[in-house]
Amino acid sequence: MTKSYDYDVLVIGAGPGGYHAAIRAAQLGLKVACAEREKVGGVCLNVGCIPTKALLHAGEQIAAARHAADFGLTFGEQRMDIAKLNGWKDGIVKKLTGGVGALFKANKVTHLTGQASFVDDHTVKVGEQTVTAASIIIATGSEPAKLPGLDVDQESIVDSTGALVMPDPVPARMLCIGGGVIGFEFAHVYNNMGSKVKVIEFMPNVVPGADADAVKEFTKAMKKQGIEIAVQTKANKAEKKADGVHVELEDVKTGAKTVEVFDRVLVAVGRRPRTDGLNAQAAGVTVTDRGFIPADKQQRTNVPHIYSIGDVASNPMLAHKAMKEGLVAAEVIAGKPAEQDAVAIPGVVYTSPELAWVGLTEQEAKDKGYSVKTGVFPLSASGRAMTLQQTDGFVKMVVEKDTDLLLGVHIVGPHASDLLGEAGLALEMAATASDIALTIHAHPTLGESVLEAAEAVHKQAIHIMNR
Amino acid sequence: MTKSYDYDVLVIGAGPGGYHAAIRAAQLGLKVACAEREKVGGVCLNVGCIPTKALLHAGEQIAAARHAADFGLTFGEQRMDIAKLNGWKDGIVKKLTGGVGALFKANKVTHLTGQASFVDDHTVKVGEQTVTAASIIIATGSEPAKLPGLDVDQESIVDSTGALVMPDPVPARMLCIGGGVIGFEFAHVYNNMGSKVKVIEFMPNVVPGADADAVKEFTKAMKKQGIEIAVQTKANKAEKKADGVHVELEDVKTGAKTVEVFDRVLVAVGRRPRTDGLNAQAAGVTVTDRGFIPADKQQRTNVPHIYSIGDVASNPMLAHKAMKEGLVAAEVIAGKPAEQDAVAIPGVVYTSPELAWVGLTEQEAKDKGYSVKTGVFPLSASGRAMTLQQTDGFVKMVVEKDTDLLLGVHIVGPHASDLLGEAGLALEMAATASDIALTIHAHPTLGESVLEAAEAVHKQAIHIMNR
Amino acid sequence: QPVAPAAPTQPTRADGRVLAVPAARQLARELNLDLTQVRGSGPNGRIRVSDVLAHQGINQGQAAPMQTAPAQTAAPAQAPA
Ligand SMILES: Cc1cc2nc3c(=O)[nH]c(=O)nc-3n(C[C@H](O)[C@H](O)[C@H](O)COP(=O)(O)OP(=O)(O)OC[C@H]3O[C@@H](n4cnc5c(N)ncnc54)[C@H](O)[C@@H]3O)c2cc1C
Ligand SMILES: Cc1cc2nc3c(=O)[nH]c(=O)nc-3n(C[C@H](O)[C@H](O)[C@H](O)COP(=O)(O)OP(=O)(O)OC[C@H]3O[C@@H](n4cnc5c(N)ncnc54)[C@H](O)[C@@H]3O)c2cc1C
Repeated sequence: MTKSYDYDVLVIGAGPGGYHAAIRAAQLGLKVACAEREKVGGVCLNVGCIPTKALLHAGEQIAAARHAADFGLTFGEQRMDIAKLNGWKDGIVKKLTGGVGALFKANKVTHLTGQASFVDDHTVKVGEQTVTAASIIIATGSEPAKLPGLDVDQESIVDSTGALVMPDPVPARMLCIGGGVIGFEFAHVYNNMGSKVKVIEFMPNVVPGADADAVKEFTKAMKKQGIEIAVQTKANKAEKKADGVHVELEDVKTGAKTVEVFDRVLVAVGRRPRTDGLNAQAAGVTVTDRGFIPADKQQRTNVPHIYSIGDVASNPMLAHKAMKEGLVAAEVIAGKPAEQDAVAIPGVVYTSPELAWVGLTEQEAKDKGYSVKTGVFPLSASGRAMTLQQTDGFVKMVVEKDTDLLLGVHIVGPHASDLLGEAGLALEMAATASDIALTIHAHPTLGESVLEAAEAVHKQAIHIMNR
Repeated sequence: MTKSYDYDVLVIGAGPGGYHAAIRAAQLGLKVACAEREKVGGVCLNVGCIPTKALLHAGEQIAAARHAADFGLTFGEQRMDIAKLNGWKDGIVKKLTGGVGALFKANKVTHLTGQASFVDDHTVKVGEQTVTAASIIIATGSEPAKLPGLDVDQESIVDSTGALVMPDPVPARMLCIGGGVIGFEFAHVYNNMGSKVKVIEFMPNVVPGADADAVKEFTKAMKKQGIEIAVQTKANKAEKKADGVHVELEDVKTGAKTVEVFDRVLVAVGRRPRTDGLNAQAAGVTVTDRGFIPADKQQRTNVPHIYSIGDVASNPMLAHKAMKEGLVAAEVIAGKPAEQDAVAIPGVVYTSPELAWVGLTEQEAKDKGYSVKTGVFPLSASGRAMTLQQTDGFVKMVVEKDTDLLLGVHIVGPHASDLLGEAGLALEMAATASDIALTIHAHPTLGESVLEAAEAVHKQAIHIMNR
Repeated sequence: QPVAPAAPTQPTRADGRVLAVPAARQLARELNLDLTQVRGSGPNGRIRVSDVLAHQGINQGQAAPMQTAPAQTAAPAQAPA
């Protein structure tokens, strides 16, 4: 790289996209700096993926203790120390973000603290200092979208960041506005902690992007656990009163309005790319109307030595997509022929049961012109699921009719996200349903249900009748 | 098939091997009978895979309740209703065996009750009736091996079947003779139920067949949970006295003998093929000295129209191997080109953490002449493992040096058996470590540790330093 | 049921996807090779690393016995342990 720059690579943002890019670039021998105005780890480690999973686990343990009565294990009075819960969750976050800091040091990535702002296409002001770099990676992520009429105060009306701090006492009545991944994960947490939870969704279906049958099975399980779900419903405004937050809800089809009262309201209506203060135009980098900084398969923006990755680059806004794109950008800068060529990007709702999928939904496959066959295996027929006391759910496989090529896998059930490993690899390897069906899966495992779904595609599952 | 036989196929034994064979043969249009002298489902459903997993789950919930204090969830007095525990476990078994019975009916498999005994190579006496079949599949399974000097009474000295009935009160001191899969699963159950457990193993290493590093990590975790492990130790004899079972233990290296006292002693020193009363010689079928009825890749015995599958055919004695062989035999009989051509047969110890592997250990790969490279990723660096409160363990990948071909995957950790799905498919598809490393794995999942182990093979893992 | 392997065809599909395993895609990029020009030997014309090497006329003897190695690893599973 040219000697005249301070760094070979400057990464803006130390979220999962940014820190992956920085570490990989350093592994490849480049001189790297990473600018971060808040905390390393970004949304994901600090106020996203990790703390939600911690709270979900805690909530599930409460539910598990209740279900233990089925096999004879009962407990006396149960106590939840909310301060300890929040502290435990924060401890995990601290450990992981500390880990990223340590990895920066060990990999000799210079960590610059402060707001990054472009001066020109090779020069960036970070806090008080100005640095230059041959290549620059924009990894500034995203932030919660706002909803007019519902002003987030992080107390009674919260976004996902506020919702991560469990209040004491736990709110008796909780409203989640938005039936996407984040809405349902918090609904599940609060429901297990004892709140009466309602989820509303503007669209006719919750968890957009997931397979319709899977969403149906998932919704059934959530309702069974006591979560109320109202689709085609929107929240118009909220008013804080002594007895709680009065929210005006509107039935989108009929226009009928009602007011309901909640102790906590979560606004989780999506996320938007974050470019505030970045001054991208100084570098000549294109920012779309919706705030994205688009990139090609090598993660290059319209300015060839400036790259964009993660949430700020495109949907879906998922950490593993950001990570992949971070690695691609770093490798491309190092002269490697990397490309974001993923066949499919998995999605997961980490509730219990989990909803997890990778590849095309049945509808998407049909829309793309595929002739499709499917196979479904219900967990109620899985011995392993029975021993885990978790038989709600299924594995559904979407396969191209003539070629047997796997197109998508949709799972509702315990450990569904762990089963995605096989499904994702299968899609990337262009595997057929037969490849999966002919592979021995250990008994008794949940993975056998993936095998059986593949067999079901051929009407040859063993533990169900194939119709 | 020839009209002169009562059935196209007679399957002897309705364990996992037998019932898979019977159902697949029926799916392929054959007229099938299945003879069983005890209960459908065989060892696996009745006294093997399934009831052990039920008890393991129950035990793990006790441990989980204890660990819940870490995040602030505490319980008052805990009560375990042992009768209810045994009943719950039996209920799962009943549901699954009932399911197999129903599948037999629905697939029109005739279920014959009674001891099967060959009359000639096409004729078998089953209980009081005599039936003929064009093809016969022997799936008579295995039974616990005996240990001289330790007479099983299924009360204070038990084999795996006796150990499945949890006594009330739970034994204070428990000895597991045999540090294999079964020995450790019971050790884990009883330890979680409150017993003080000791495991002894004759060989220098426990869990033979597993990777040495993985066994070390696994052993560490078991000891941390309070299980005492003594290798190169054997039990010579036992004497029942008022204060318990007095067992003479011998240090195999020094010959030093000690006597220890236990409330329950489990003999789990292996299993042997089961051919008693089968009268295989009447059909001209070869039975080896050790009692196996060997088969070729199409599961044919020395008598071409008689097949042998599952535990009675060969090691490893595992249900998923029996199932695969059952399907192969049925398909071969139906004229399909099936073959038991598995690259690898997975193995799992369903403790917590689990120990799970598929493919070659590092040592096996070296012994076979492979030039080997490995990658290890510790779960202590996994965010998902932290949120699950289970960071003991790792993923280790064994790869051929020049080709990057995956040879084996060895996992110690939570849900390790679920992660085997990806590992097993990768091996069957002749995947390389790069194939896994380039595949997006959802965040935050345990599957990311599989990805990171693959990256570690290339010294490019992100969340650890690569040395 | 094993699906009969399709005759190796040009793996161009309606949706434009080229069926190739990740490592083969990576190798093709390293060789600056258009994967649609490569004959895949797997089901549906799936391209593996060995197919890319074969297309380049690269001797697969020592460096990349991607197809022979699996056969070697198959052996242990068969032998009763
Ligand atoms: C509640 C919640 C749960 C989630 N759960 C999951 C999940 O389970 N799985 C999953 O895959 N995804 C999940 N996500 C999404 C995931 O967090 C994001 O996709 C991911 O964090 C995006 O990574 P990123 O690197 O693109 O950006 P971010 O994580 O947003 O990081 C961007 C970083 O850049 C910094 N920054 C921004 N602008 C500047 C600037 N001008 N100068 C300096 N620094 C700047 C920010 O401070 C931030 O640290 C969740 C999100 C939320 C909110
Ligand atoms: C405690 C324990 C835990 C285990 N856990 C696991 C595990 O987690 N995973 C795993 O893969 N494996 C496990 N196994 C091993 C697994 O149970 C066996 O590998 C599997 O059951 C073998 O299946 P099979 O069909 O060959 O024989 P079996 O299951 O032994 O079935 C044979 C059947 O044939 C019947 N039979 C025998 N002789 C005759 C005759 N002459 N006439 C009529 N009927 C006859 C028997 O009654 C029996 O029902 C475990 C075993 C034990 C003991």
